[in-house]
Amino acid sequence: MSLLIYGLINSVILALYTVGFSLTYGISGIANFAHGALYILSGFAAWTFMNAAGLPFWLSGILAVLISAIIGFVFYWVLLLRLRGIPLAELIVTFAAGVAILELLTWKGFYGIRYSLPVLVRGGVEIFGVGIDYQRFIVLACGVFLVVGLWLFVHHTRIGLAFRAMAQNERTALSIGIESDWIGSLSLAFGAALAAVAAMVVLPLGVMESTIGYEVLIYALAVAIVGGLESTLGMIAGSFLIGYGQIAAARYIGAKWMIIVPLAAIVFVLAVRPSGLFGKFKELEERV
Amino acid sequence: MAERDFRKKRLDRGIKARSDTIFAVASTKEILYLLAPRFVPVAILLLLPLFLESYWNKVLVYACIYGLLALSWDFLASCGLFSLGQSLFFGLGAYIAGALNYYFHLPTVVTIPVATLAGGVLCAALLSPVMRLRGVYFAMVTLMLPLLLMKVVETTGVFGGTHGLSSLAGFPHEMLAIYLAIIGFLVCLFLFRRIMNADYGLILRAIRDDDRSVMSGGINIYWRKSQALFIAGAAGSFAGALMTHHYQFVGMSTFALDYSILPVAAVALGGPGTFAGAALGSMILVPLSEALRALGGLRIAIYCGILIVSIILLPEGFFHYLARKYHQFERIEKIK
Amino acid sequence: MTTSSNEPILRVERLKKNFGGVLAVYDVSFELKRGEFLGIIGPNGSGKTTLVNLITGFVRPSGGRVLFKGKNITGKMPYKIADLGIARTFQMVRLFYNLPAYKNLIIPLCSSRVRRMRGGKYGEKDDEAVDLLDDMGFERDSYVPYKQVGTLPHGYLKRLDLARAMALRPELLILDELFSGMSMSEVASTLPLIEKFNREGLTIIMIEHRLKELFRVVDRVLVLNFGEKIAEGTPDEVMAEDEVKKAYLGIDVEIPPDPGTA
Amino acid sequence: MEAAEHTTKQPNGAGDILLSGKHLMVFFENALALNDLSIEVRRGEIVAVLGSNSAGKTTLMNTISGLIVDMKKKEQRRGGVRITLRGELRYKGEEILTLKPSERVKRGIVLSQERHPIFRDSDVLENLKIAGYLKRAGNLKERIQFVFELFPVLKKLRRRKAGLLSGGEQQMLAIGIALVADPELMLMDEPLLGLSPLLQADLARAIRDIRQQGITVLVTEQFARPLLPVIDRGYVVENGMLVFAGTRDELFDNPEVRAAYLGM
Amino acid sequence: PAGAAKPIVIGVPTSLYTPFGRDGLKAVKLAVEELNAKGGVKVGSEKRPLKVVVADTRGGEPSTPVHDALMAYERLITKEKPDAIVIGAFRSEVLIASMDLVSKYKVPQLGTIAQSPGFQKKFMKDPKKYKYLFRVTTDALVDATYLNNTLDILKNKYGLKTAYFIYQDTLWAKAFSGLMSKHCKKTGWKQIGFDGYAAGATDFSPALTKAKDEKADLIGMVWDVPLGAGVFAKQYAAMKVPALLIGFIPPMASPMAVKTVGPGVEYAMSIEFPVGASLPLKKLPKTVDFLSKFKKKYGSLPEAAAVNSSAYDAVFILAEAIERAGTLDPDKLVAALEKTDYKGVSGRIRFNKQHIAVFGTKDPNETGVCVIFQWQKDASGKLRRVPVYPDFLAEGKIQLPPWMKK
Ligand SMILES: Nc1ncnc2c1ncn2[C@@H]1O[C@H](COP(=O)(O)OP(=O)(O)OP(=O)(O)O)[C@@H](O)[C@H]1O
Ligand SMILES: Nc1ncnc2c1ncn2[C@@H]1O[C@H](COP(=O)(O)OP(=O)(O)OP(=O)(O)O)[C@@H](O)[C@H]1O
Ligand SMILES: [Mg+2]
Ligand SMILES: [Mg+2]
Repeated sequence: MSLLIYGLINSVILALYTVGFSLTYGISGIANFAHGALYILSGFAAWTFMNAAGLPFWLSGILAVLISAIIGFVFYWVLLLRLRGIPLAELIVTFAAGVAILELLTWKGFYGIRYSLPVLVRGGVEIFGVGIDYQRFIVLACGVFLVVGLWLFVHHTRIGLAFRAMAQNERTALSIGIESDWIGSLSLAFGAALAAVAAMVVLPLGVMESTIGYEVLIYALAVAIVGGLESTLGMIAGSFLIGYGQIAAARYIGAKWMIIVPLAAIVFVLAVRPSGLFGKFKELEERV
Repeated sequence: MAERDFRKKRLDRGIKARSDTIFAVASTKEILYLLAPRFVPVAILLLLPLFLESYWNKVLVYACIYGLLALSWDFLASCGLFSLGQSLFFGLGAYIAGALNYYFHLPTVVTIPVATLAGGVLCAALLSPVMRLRGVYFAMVTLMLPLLLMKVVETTGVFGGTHGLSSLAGFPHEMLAIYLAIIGFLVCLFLFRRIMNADYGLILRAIRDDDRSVMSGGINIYWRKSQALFIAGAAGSFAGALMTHHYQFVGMSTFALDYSILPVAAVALGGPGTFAGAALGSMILVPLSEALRALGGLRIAIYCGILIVSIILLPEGFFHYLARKYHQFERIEKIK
Repeated sequence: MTTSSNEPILRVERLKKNFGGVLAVYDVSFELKRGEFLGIIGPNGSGKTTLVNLITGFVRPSGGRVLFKGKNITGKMPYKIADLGIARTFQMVRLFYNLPAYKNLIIPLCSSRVRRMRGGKYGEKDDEAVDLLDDMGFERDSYVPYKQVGTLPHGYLKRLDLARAMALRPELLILDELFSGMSMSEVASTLPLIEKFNREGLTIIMIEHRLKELFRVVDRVLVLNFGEKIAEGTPDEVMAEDEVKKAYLGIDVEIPPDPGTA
Repeated sequence: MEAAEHTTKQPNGAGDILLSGKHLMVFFENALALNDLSIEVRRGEIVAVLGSNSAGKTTLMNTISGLIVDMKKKEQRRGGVRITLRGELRYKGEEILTLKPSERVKRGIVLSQERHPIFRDSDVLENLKIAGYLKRAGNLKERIQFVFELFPVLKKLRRRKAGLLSGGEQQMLAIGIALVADPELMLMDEPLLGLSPLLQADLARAIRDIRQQGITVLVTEQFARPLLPVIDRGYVVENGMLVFAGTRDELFDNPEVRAAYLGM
Repeated sequence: PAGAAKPIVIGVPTSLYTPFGRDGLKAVKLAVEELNAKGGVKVGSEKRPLKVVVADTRGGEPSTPVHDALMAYERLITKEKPDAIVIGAFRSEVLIASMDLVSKYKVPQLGTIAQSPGFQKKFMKDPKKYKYLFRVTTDALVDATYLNNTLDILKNKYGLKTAYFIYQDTLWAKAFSGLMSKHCKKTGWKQIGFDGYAAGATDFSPALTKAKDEKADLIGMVWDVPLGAGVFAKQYAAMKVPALLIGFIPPMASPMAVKTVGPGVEYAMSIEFPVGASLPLKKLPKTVDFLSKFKKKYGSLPEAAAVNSSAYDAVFILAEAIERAGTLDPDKLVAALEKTDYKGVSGRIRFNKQHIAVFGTKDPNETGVCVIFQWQKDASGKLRRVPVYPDFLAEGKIQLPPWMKK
């Protein structure tokens, strides 16, 4: 039973890590390798607001999300504008920006054991004999909300459709009046904001340090790829596969295999289904 | 209104136009024009170790090692395999050399060539199941594979686990290591350029552009890709083996992200597709990183900053920019 | 049709392909004799391209067989099939845009098929490529063979694609809408070329929406509709069938002028 | 040159000048793609631009729709091919040569690009919905309905991923997308490419229907016979230069044009 | 004037990313300041000031390239020409790989962080070559002895029976907790598991559920990277596992634990190795002295409950040896270092044949010592760390949580 429940929670956490990354990628085709850095940056931003400015957590959280979104937005106009369409340069620049952020954080001393965000509600309950804290429920709710919200947003709102258009064919999107740079920068802002939201609910589960940034990036990549890069359904499937895989591996093989599972899953899934579980890329690409 | 009647025009330098058809090379000036950009850097590189102090020579080795990885990246990229896992090649070579030396006490003259070849084969074998992948997907798998191997080493404790293998055989003389690195680097550079300009490379490049179309030309693209993986893998493995013996140590951190990302950064900085760009990029990046070491804590952040700024300013890459300036000039022209 | 003395070069037997629920090709069978010139027509989305993809291995059939020179080639990889001697062009041209035109031909010239046909040796590939282009109407002394493909006009690309297919020295050539996007004069100059190939013994399948030109050259026409073969025969026979008319008609339909403008 | 100045007699029913380009010049680096080209479209007309390969038709369409401005910007950012634009382009009297594409779409200029670039990963219906980006809900449904009436095949395929459609089906969709975007001036770049004869005729009829809805149409083709019955005027472009301009009948009567672009 | 004398350069190549490295550096600077205030160190007849130069070997994760750390090391040695090195590498593999480097350049090194037993092994292979290397801090063997003794007390006096061990999957931590696990097996504990987790693990529910389901009385845990440890600490508190926590978990051992982990730390027990790293002990005035100086200079106690006092001591040991040797010549300095007998914050420090400081459990006047403490509520209800073992340092008794009393 606890396997089921904690597997679910783990999966949702992974989905939360990924949501922002895959949104940005799906829209503007930019693999934002600074995703993990933004995640942890917003955590530290919230910490700073709380501890230096004495704001309550919820307010700090909102501010952190805003800041993250703004950074994402600025990223686009400052870093990526000139590089659109050169994936190599985009990748290196976002990655370098991410590393720079993480290094700056480390340099500022945001590394160690003193940083952590408070949980919203302390305590927990027991369900089916499994103890769960309330924070994990919040994570669960938030994850479901975001994923469903994202899907609805992308498929059923004007901006969402414009996002999808941009992702697929920029030139055609332009010719029906969609502004590529505007949408592109929005996509980064949204992705960054989602990273921050994830940080606000997931980080209170543990302590914070700058290296989490890399961790989150790797997980986000893993999930996105296993699922297929451009599909929400794939993202869910990917996070469940890896999420449950990890917990099950920890339980039945040995805990140290936990980290190997997602990596092995990627390699395996891609070898068998080259565009991820739900990706249609390959099929489209091979249509001659 | 006046300025609207003018536009900038790019033109090839006369000397380029003349020396493009190599048969027409006549004057020493033209020969110089053609050869200088190739020979001057090579000569500098070969003479440099004689003038540098030991620490900077180490840096030079480091630069050549990253250069090799960058070249191997560029080679793969030329046939459409965008890898984010040069550290896979690097680490495999490093471990093969290290293990051969540690467990069987083989000397460096054996371990390095064996590691180079076996590393290449192993890379091709490991990546062959995912060769069908394209673009990001291939990149991601290659990004994950070294991490996976690193975790495997960590978890199972093979090859010394987290501690790695140390006290391996070193080079009898510092200079040997340095020249081995430089020559390996130069050989790769010119060999890769040669390969890519031959018909063999043409097919690889065509695979990048459109593999369906290559298939319809009756070419077995998977076999070609495996060969490319072998070549690139061998170059990377050579770098790894060299590093292992240079530092007399091999550990799981040879699979670290740094060895994957830095070469790509070097290529992005220098400009992809020409190998010269990759080489130039690593010759800029690595010394830069070392020069910044004096800055202490902020080093990596500043380094990233410089990288970002230079890529934004010259998205096409240093090399392409220089080459254009070398071969072309601009002038204002009036529109009739 | 089937004569034991004249073994067909290509035999398609009850070929089927469905993509999920979509029946793209359904139960299509036909035979092709060596040296024959077959046209395939059909409305948009009737499965013509899919049929070509099935034969050339780019798509795996869900049922049926393809026999080439009596050998079963169903589901083989495209490069294997190409190696056996089936060359094709693409509806949306797929060339190498960063290469000079003649370099595009080097790729098939590097294949093992060409080496075999030359008796185990490769020739001077560059020269051979330029020669081939010369035959194709891109003159050796003009700039065209040496220009980057990306900067060439679209009609040229179509012809270049044809040249590339021919470089493989195929026994069966499949042309998928070669003429779409070509100007009148280009069509006029390409058509005799194709006829010449056919006269020289090349078997050709040609998919085309430009019927007038198509009917001038083909021996036989196959009509597809909704993935099914609805007719087969000489152009005149086929065009006489009601079903074909209904599905495909509109050859030279003249629209009455707009009353507003006339 | 003369042809450029030459104003043809107006077919009845044509209104004021909607679009006028004067002395348009486009350089790709040092290559001249449009050379001093002047063109004029009146409200309610169907105008064809005929030209063989690389005559500059697409460049002209991109210039009018503004895509070239975007291309220029992108190339500039990464130091690639330098694009230079010169001349005058007026739409309803307003100078638009340097306007962003999205601004032009807002003003009613919509382009259906050549060789059907559609949104491959979305299904057909979503493609059409996306096209309604600038249209607030309202008559989006109606417009999609109109497209479905025009191309009944699309209605059947509305749940299929656009990237999987056949060449001709994609072409229909590309035109459909432009139609949903509610153009006032619709630019069609080689719309007949890859369509079956039946559909070519249908499309020609459709273009007339479109005009009936008050949309002005500028269409390019290499092979214009299927369109001939519906066009009012035509321009012939070669090597980026205007070589002939005239009404439908004038085009039809010119032996060279007949041979080169009408296949007769 | 002392200012004119050429300073003695102390190199500090370490992982500034880890709290251990950062706090250690602070401790070194504190010691240097103290010595310089007294005019410096006497070399022969001349008093010379000390100077600290730092090289960052970056992260503590096994995935940070060793080569890069070695480059930093080598740059420090060749460019700054330090007369001695203190603190040294954080990661065992870097320490081991750097041993060749250090002996090549003949720089005496007093390592205070990395505790790998690989050090001794490699040292013994060629004691002549590696003689420049010393270690001033404890190692896993000593640490485990402290914990094992505490386990005995818990079993015999408090009746705990079932144990479960979790460790961070690195050699050091595995060896450490392995010693505890072995001890338990020998002394009749029921052991329900011995599980390794990757350093960056983000979910411990499998372990905690297991502990809960199989009714473990005690969870033994060894972990040195803050990340996973923090998640564990919080999850342990949240899941209300009725088992006593003991081991080495930085976020729970840190003075800041109440803030980071929350009230869940109550009853958690941890080792501090050696004494004086962050917990002032009434019975060892030197620790109080060191930590109050530290707090005065830096505003708060060290974050990490380990090895800081060693770094502080190392500087004094070095200074003393220099004065005894009367020269900075490495070989003579090494000879003097070998004869070290210094009473510092962490106890009495002498080196054994393997150049490792001797630690014990008996008497701080004989060897270096460690301490085990528990988070307990004081009279005012504030959570404090109370030393509970060994007896000569204890200020209170071990308390069992109320939910565990049967
Ligand atoms: N990979 C695929 N997945 C799903 N449907 C497909 C796929 N490939 C083709 N189809 C469908 O199969 C049908 C036949 O397509 P095909 O491309 O063969 O048509 P065609 O006859 O070549 O048409 P056109 O003349 O327009 O090129 C179309 O309706 C198309 O949408
Ligand atoms: N992006 C570009 N870079 C360089 N040259 C270009 C570019 N686009 C077009 N050209 C050049 O501009 C000229 C006109 O091309 P354009 O595409 O407008 O012709 P077209 O009439 O549409 O031809 P097609 O029938 O092939 O569609 C050609 O000579 C072409 O080489
Ligand atoms: Mg087709
Ligand atoms: Mg065109």
